Amino acid sequence: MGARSLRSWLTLQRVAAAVAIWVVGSLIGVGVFTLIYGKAYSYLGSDPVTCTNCHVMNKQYDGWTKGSHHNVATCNDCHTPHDSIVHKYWVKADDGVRHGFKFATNTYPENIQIRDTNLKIANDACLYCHSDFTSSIHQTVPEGEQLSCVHCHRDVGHK
Amino acid sequence: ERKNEARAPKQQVVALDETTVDPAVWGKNYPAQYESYMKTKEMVPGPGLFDTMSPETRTPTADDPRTQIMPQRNDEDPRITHMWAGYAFSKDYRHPRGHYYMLEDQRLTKRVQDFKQPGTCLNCHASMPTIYSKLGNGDQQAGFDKVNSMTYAEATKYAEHPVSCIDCHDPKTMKLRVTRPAFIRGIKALKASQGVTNFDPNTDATHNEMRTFVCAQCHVEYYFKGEGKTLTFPWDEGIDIDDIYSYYQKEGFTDWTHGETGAPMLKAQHPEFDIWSNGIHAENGVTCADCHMPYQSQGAQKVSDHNLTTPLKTVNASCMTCHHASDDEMIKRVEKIQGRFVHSRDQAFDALVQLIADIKAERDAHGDTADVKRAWEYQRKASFYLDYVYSENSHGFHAPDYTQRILNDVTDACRKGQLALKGVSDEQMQPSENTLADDKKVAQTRG
Amino acid sequence: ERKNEARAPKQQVVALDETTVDPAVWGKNYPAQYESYMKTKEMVPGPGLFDTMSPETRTPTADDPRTQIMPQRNDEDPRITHMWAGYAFSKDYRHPRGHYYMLEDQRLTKRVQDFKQPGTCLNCHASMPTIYSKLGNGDQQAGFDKVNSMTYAEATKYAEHPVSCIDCHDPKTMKLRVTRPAFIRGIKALKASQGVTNFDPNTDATHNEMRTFVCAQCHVEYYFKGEGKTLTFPWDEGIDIDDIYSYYQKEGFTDWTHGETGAPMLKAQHPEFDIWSNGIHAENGVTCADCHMPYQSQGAQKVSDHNLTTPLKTVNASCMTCHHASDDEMIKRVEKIQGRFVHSRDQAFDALVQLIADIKAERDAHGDTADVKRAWEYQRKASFYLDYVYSENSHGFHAPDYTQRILNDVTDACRKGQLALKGVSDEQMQPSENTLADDKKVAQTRG
Ligand code: HEC
Ligand code: HEC
Ligand code: HEC
Ligand code: HEC
Ligand code: HEC
Ligand code: HEC
Ligand code: HEC
Ligand code: HEC
Ligand code: HEC
Ligand code: HEC
Ligand code: HEC
Ligand code: HEC
Ligand code: HEC
Ligand code: HEC
Ligand SMILES: [Ca+2]
Ligand SMILES: [Ca+2]
Repeated sequence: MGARSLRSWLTLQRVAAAVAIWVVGSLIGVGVFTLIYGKAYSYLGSDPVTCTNCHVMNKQYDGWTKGSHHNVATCNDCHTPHDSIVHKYWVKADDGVRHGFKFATNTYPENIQIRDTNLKIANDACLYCHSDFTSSIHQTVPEGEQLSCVHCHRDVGHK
Repeated sequence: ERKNEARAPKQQVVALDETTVDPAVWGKNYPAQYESYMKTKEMVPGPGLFDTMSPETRTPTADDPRTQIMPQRNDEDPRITHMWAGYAFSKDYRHPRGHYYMLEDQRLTKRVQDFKQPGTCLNCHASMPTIYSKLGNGDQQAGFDKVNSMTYAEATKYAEHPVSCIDCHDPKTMKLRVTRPAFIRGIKALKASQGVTNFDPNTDATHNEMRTFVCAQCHVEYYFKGEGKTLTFPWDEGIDIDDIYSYYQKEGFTDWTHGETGAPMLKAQHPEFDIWSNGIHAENGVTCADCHMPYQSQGAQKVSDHNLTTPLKTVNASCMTCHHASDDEMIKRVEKIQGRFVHSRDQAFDALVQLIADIKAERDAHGDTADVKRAWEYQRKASFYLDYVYSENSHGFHAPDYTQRILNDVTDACRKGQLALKGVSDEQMQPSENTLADDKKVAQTRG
Repeated sequence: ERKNEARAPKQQVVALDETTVDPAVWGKNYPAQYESYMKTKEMVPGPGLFDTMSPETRTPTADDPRTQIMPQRNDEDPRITHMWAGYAFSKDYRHPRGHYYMLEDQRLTKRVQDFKQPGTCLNCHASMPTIYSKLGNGDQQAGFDKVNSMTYAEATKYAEHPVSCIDCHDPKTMKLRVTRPAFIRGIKALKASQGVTNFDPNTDATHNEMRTFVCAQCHVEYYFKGEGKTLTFPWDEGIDIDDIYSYYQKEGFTDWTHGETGAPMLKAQHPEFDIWSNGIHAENGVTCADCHMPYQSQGAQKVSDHNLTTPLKTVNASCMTCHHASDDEMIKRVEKIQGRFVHSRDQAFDALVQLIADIKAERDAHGDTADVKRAWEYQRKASFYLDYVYSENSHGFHAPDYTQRILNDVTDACRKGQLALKGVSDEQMQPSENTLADDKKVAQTRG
């Protein structure tokens, strides 16, 4: 967050909320609070409806139901790693606690933007399903780099 | 639970009707909107490099109780005093402070204090529906004509509030509506020029169009037509600047006679809607409200931010619904467009000031010669075109390449005017055959 | 694991190495790409209003076997003969026909037939890696220097193919690569001006950058530096046109002396990369290949369309993964931008032609006076700036408002030149204090 956006982020309301949470958190533990109040445990499931336990996910959920992948991929197919079960649950826990905390404290932006690490996970997911179709176009890509599917297909998951 | 709040119907605390002009009353039913509406009082600067919000403190006087005021643009940029020489604007012209101040700022500007203005001014600076009703005995159009024919001093006595809820919302249904006869006539003429006849925005516009039209009641170029001083938007031939200029030429309209050169002049004012109409966002149906009234979540509710100001204070909410970039990156993009605009604008502006100086010198030496009169035509056009993009408040952002194209017309006209004074004939400065042939193609790409 | 399969090599029918220059051989391994590559032969017009693909049939002659050829731009627009008077371009200049013809068109243009050209020309009109190898004994840089120092007649004997697979792909890995020493030096200098030192595109560029860089080897403004006629890209100070002009001024470089006015001139050529770099697509990482080489499904595979031409023939694949509009609507948007460009370009071009006529008249009457010399400076700058956007082939699309801003500089400079000839002093045409102050802000928005 740049200095500019920080200025607009720091409204009185948010500062007050953050302080309040800090007080509550130090009493009963931010983790537990987040997990319960913020329903961060939802991250552990795989039913898309559990994601909408937080209304902030409604927009993406609505998009997904209209999107081309509605019948072929659920949230976790795109937003959690396919490489190992440990990595998968690590990401779920990381996202769950992070987002749960932000949800509970109302400190997320109006338009949520995917983080680079999670974008990479989504891109890996594209390749997990489509690598046959895209193997040809991938041969010109240097080792260690990936074609960004989302550069062109930003909408597949959500429109 | 919070999730469900989203769809909960509004509970009505007070009943609203066509006489409820006080926004505080509406605020009882819609506290979130009212709260943000009242924030236009705050005068918070935005983060952009070309931001204009820089209020100065002043000691209140008997006839001007303001403690804060925006700096004089005539001091900021003395070129203005030449561009508008002999006109009220050259005496007092400031950046806007915010909707909260629209009535106060109008009443206290030297343009009103030191000059006689018609009631027409009021149309865009106050909540009008109840005034129209009162003066027209229930007939809005009659009330509008009445306001226009009064003096400002008279008319403003009826005004109680700046633009208020009732100006944009139907008190029964909360639906968006337009309340200004000038806009209703103007948009009908514009649509007719595009082949859509008998357009009435309050019944025929899409909801999305209304999200722009409510602003387009005021954020437009206008003039006072005829003896009735009727507020009029010059859109009958279309909304490209060439259409507008052609309209004024046919109308034979003149705002004032230039103080330094004697040329018959046109003044352009805040054509935000007009320029937006020629931009890529309009083409994509992106409305004023999308950027200037972004949704803000209040708990599980989405509320339109009624704090009308630069969207650069709310880039995430205003832009990231459609764009994907960091806040800083997005602001940089706006600044880059604005930087290019400022560069070309300054180049054109310097040319205009030099043209004015040349005409003045020529007149002083030889009077209103034929060449001086030819130069007037160049000045009239150049000044209107420059003013049009200068008085538009986005620094070129609302339609970057369209704005730049207008500036090319300005630079060319100014310099041609100077050459005319040196005796170069119009024939020697005519467009070439190629240009005339290309013009036909270009015309196909417009509108 | 599946992710890695992505890079599984295609089955190789023939072995490719650094000596395989014939694209037909590569085509055995990559038939789909080869097939589309060969389509640049077809000369199909695009749907745009300003499309330039209109080949004429001609009767082949002994020294020019072409049966189809593009129309002469000097006939289309005689203003060119004035802009480039005294230079080879005023004798023969056509719209491009397609990659398939690049070598043939170069060999047969009057610019080569009637004028002595250096081998340098060849760098962008033929498949070069094997030629550099041969002439440099395996050292590409040495081969490049050698080509530049030869005559064109000599150098072209080595050329067998227009740009071929080997120019953009590593034959072992198929990875994208750049093979032109001029680009490698140029981009290193450009990145250095942006604070990135020792940049080597073949090792340091992202894959996405390479999707532009392969084109930027040729679609750029260039000049022949020094005695060695070294092909050089003028990017040391940056890639805004002001940086480029400043570079040439410091370099004291001149392409030719103007035939009608005697001014020391600069020629600009096809700065597609240069202008794209200043546009919103570049800012969003949208590459040349994204639009000009869209993916096409071929059975169970995706392939990049190697038929390089206007993307308006493939709007759906080229634009609609990112934009949402009908094909017609998308084409209209492009035309609208191009229409505005053509309008301002013509206005500026007429001004330039009038300036040239004025200088000529003044010289004929009074010789190379001090005022004529001042006018030269305006002509030199105006002509280069106009040429820069005129010779760019997208009609302003690659960066609409940037291109327009350049045209404002042109119009201003032309008209100032004319005024200079009327005895107006430079002081009288100086930028104002406000402009100078704003310039500092504007500078912050660049780069
Ligand atoms: C605890 C409430 C909650 C639940 C349940 C929830 N989310 Fe979120 N999510 C959020 C919040 C709040 C953010 C915004 C975080 C930010 O902007 O930093 C967010 C952001 C995201 C992001 C983008 C931000 C990033 O870190 O990359 C993704 C992707 C995402 N959620 C996916 C999911 C998926 C998939 C599920 C279901 C498995 C889910 N969410 C369930 C609250 C939730
Ligand atoms: C087919 C793949 C796919 C599926 C299925 C999918 N997503 Fe996404 N999601 C993406 C991609 C790709 C992005 C990044 C979009 C971007 O950058 O604009 C994304 C972004 C997000 C974001 C961040 C918002 C943003 O625009 O950056 C959230 C939150 C999110 N997804 C939640 C969900 C939820 C909840 C579900 C299930 C209801 C879901 N996703 C299903 C691919 C998918
Ligand atoms: C769980 C598997 C899976 C994942 C993950 C997945 N896809 Fe798909 N995708 C499919 C299937 C199945 C189809 C159905 C069409 C077919 O292949 O015939 C499809 C269709 C598509 C299509 C064609 C339909 C359209 O929307 O135009 C595109 C493009 C596409 N996927 C891109 C992506 C991208 C990009 C991602 C990652 C952000 C992704 N997919 C992730 C399985 C997946
Ligand atoms: C530069 C833009 C671009 C990038 C990057 C890109 N694609 Fe595509 N993709 C396209 C276009 C264009 C098409 C449509 C091709 C056609 O059929 O004409 C397409 C088609 C597809 C389809 C088939 C759609 C159908 O018709 O069923 C799938 C699946 C797909 N892409 C997946 C991917 C995946 C996975 C990646 C990342 C490895 C990717 N794409 C990267 C542009 C892109
Ligand atoms: C009734 C007339 C009227 C209407 C309707 C109207 N405005 Fe205004 N607007 C004004 C006036 C007058 C000012 C200047 C007030 C002042 O500074 O004294 C202004 C100022 C502004 C400013 C400048 C504030 C600043 O921070 O610099 C913005 C932005 C703005 N309006 C946007 C809008 C938008 C968006 C809409 C529609 C949703 C709208 N306006 C509707 C009359 C109107
Ligand atoms: C068609 C609508 C409209 C009419 C009519 C109108 N205004 Fe405004 N006025 C605006 C808008 C919109 C703004 C805010 C944008 C700006 O400042 O450029 C504004 C801003 C102002 C301001 C604050 C900024 C400044 O210029 O110093 C003053 C004072 C003002 N108007 C006075 C007047 C006077 C006096 C008249 C009548 C001669 C008048 N207005 C007529 C719409 C209008
Ligand atoms: C200058 C015009 C304007 C004024 C004045 C105005 N509004 Fe609005 N209002 C809008 C627009 C535009 C929307 C967005 C409507 C839409 O898209 O449906 C809106 C939306 C609303 C909504 C619907 C919920 C939401 O937030 O989107 C409510 C309720 C509302 N306004 C209340 C008020 C109240 C109360 C006032 C006075 C304090 C007021 N408005 C003044 C233009 C205005
Ligand atoms: C795509 C977003 C977008 C749309 C749509 C849009 N604007 Fe703007 N507007 C901006 C930006 C960005 C600025 C520049 C703000 C700055 O420089 O800080 C701006 C500036 C303005 C200003 C000057 C604000 C100031 O700080 O003084 C006014 C007034 C305005 N717009 C009114 C309108 C009106 C009326 C409409 C509809 C006809 C409209 N805008 C449509 C984004 C938008
Ligand atoms: C509702 C959608 C939407 C919103 C909100 C929006 N834009 Fe855009 N913007 C677009 C579309 C659509 C385009 C045209 C290109 C395209 O099709 O993606 C565009 C183009 C642009 C461009 C490139 C065109 C140009 O004029 O140079 C810029 C810069 C830009 N937007 C900035 C902004 C900023 C800043 C904001 C917020 C103040 C904003 N936009 C809000 C949809 C939107
Ligand atoms: C080795 C130099 C070279 C490279 C590399 C190169 N070009 Fe070209 N390009 C040319 C030349 C030379 C012509 C003109 C050929 C002629 O008409 O004789 C041309 C013509 C074109 C045309 C015009 C064809 C038409 O239909 O009017 C397009 C479009 C084009 N190139 C795009 C590209 C793109 C995109 C890339 C990169 C993927 C690229 N070029 C790479 C040299 C090159
Ligand atoms: C830096 C790369 C580069 C160099 C060096 C270069 N060209 Fe080109 N040439 C191009 C590109 C790219 C095009 C296609 C774009 C265009 O036509 O503007 C082109 C087009 C042409 C064309 C076809 C269109 C026309 O102009 O009639 C001819 C002929 C031509 N060049 C001749 C030459 C000659 C002769 C030289 C040396 C004096 C030369 N080129 C040097 C890149 C180059
Ligand atoms: C966002 C899409 C886009 C990108 C990125 C882009 N172009 Fe273009 N290009 C176009 C369009 C659209 C035209 C205009 C075509 C027309 O008028 O028919 C064009 C025109 C051209 C032409 C002239 C073609 C002709 O018909 O003669 C050339 C050459 C060219 N581009 C090269 C490039 C190069 C090199 C790059 C990268 C540096 C690039 N383009 C990047 C869309 C793009
Ligand atoms: C002017 C540069 C240029 C030339 C010449 C060229 N290519 Fe390509 N080629 C590209 C670009 C750019 C890509 C897209 C690569 C990427 O994004 O990884 C590509 C991609 C490919 C791919 C990967 C699959 C695909 O379609 O994306 C193959 C295979 C390929 N080219 C073969 C060839 C062959 C065979 C030839 C000669 C007949 C050739 N190329 C000539 C620029 C070129
Ligand atoms: C890989 C993505 C991508 C592709 C492909 C693409 N664009 Fe864009 N385009 C963008 C982005 C990003 C913007 C900037 C606005 C925004 O953020 O949406 C933009 C902006 C624009 C604009 C408005 C800006 C301006 O310069 O006026 C136009 C018009 C446009 N694109 C046309 C095209 C056309 C025509 C094509 C195909 C020939 C094309 N684009 C291909 C991503 C793309
Ligand atoms: Ca006016
Ligand atoms: Ca050059």
